[in-house]
Amino acid sequence: MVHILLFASLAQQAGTQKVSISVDKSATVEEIRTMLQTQVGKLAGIEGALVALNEEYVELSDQVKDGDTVAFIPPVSGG
Amino acid sequence: MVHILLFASLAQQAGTQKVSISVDKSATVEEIRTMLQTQVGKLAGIEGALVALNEEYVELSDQVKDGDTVAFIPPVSGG
Amino acid sequence: MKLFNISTEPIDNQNVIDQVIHHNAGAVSVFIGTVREMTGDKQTKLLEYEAYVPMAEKQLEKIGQEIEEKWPSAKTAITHRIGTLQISDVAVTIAVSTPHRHEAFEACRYAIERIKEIVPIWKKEHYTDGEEWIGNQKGTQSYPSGRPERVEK
Amino acid sequence: MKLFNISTEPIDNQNVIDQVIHHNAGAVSVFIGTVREMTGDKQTKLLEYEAYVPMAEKQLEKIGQEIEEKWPSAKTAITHRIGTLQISDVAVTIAVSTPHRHEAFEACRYAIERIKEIVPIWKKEHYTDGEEWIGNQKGTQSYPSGRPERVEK
Repeated sequence: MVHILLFASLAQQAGTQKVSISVDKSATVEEIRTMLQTQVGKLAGIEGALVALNEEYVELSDQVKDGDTVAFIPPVSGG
Repeated sequence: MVHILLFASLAQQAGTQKVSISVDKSATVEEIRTMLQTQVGKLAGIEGALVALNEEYVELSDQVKDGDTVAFIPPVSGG
Repeated sequence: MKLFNISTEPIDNQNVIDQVIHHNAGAVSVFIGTVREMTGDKQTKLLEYEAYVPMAEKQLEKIGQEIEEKWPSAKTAITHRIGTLQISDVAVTIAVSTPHRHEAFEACRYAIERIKEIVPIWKKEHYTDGEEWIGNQKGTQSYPSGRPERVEK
Repeated sequence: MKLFNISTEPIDNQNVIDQVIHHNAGAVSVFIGTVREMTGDKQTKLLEYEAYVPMAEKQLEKIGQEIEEKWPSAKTAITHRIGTLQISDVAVTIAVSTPHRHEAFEACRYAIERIKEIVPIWKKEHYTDGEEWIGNQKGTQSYPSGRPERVEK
């Protein structure tokens, strides 16, 4: 399983903060993003979100493997 | 009487923070400065001090009258 | 107490300050972000902050490291509150100490700018006439390259 | 408590901060000056601060007015301690609130610079190898024109 975390407007649209997806083989971050939206529906703004893999920012082309946590980070607004 | 206030190194040299001087007629700040040193001795650095008359910065040429407070303000070092 | 902290409790500014005071600090610059009522003609009733807590604390720590690289004698502590905040509540407190004042101001300013760039915390404004998740206070609408400027892996 | 205060008591930073927090403040910049042990190769044992108290409070108030003229929505509070201070004791706390952060930093920085120019407070350093009244931290040895730059009657 790959654990997906959603925040702010993305979590609001999905109706949840956590989604699990089973991946047979390794997938890219970008593929996970597509699979996520197949499962929970189209998420407006997710293309503008950064992606963190196990709490570190990564690129869309990075590989995700079983047990990983993928977080979609919409533009931040702390402070 | 004119009340004179000294601070920091000036007070240390004079051995006092307060000096009173009787002035017969009106005098300038500069004249007060000279009279002060006649009374307590030469004060190194007093030429570099600002002067406040009744708690406001003034010029050496400003007039001092009976009852006024003249403070000699060496370069400040607060903060 | 942690130097870099995401907290659901009200922030005690002095606790944050105490963590950076030491015998060779001569200056402490503190930044406190509070909940403001009016933004333009919008009136805020309350705010909600949400964070990706473990990653947010890591990113705050990263900001502390960046500051130490730029200003080697600086010491930094940051606490950001999450949850529901009322008008005038403290959302974030940053304290940076240095031997001299110029570095303290610069480093503290750097910290708040970096928080708004790389720390996964989000603010939802509850206005008197609606609510909205606020994104990207640095002014760009999204990160076209897939990552914000200066974010590093 | 007074907004502009010379005090013989230890400074409570939060008291100074509380005086500038209000519903339309979004940012508070705080500057805390503490007693540093080492200056170059000189080791400080303790400091003594002396002030011309009534005038110093008036001058602090003047700095607050200057800030309001330059940053109209700013609110300022300043407390400076006098007497004998030990290493790490707080000598001065400045808090400035504004709606947005850039103005808060600028105004707070302005305040500390002005304190070092126009407020009649003097510091005597007690080093491990002697003592000395410190004058004019702004770097000029005296005021040749009879008044410091930008001091106004």
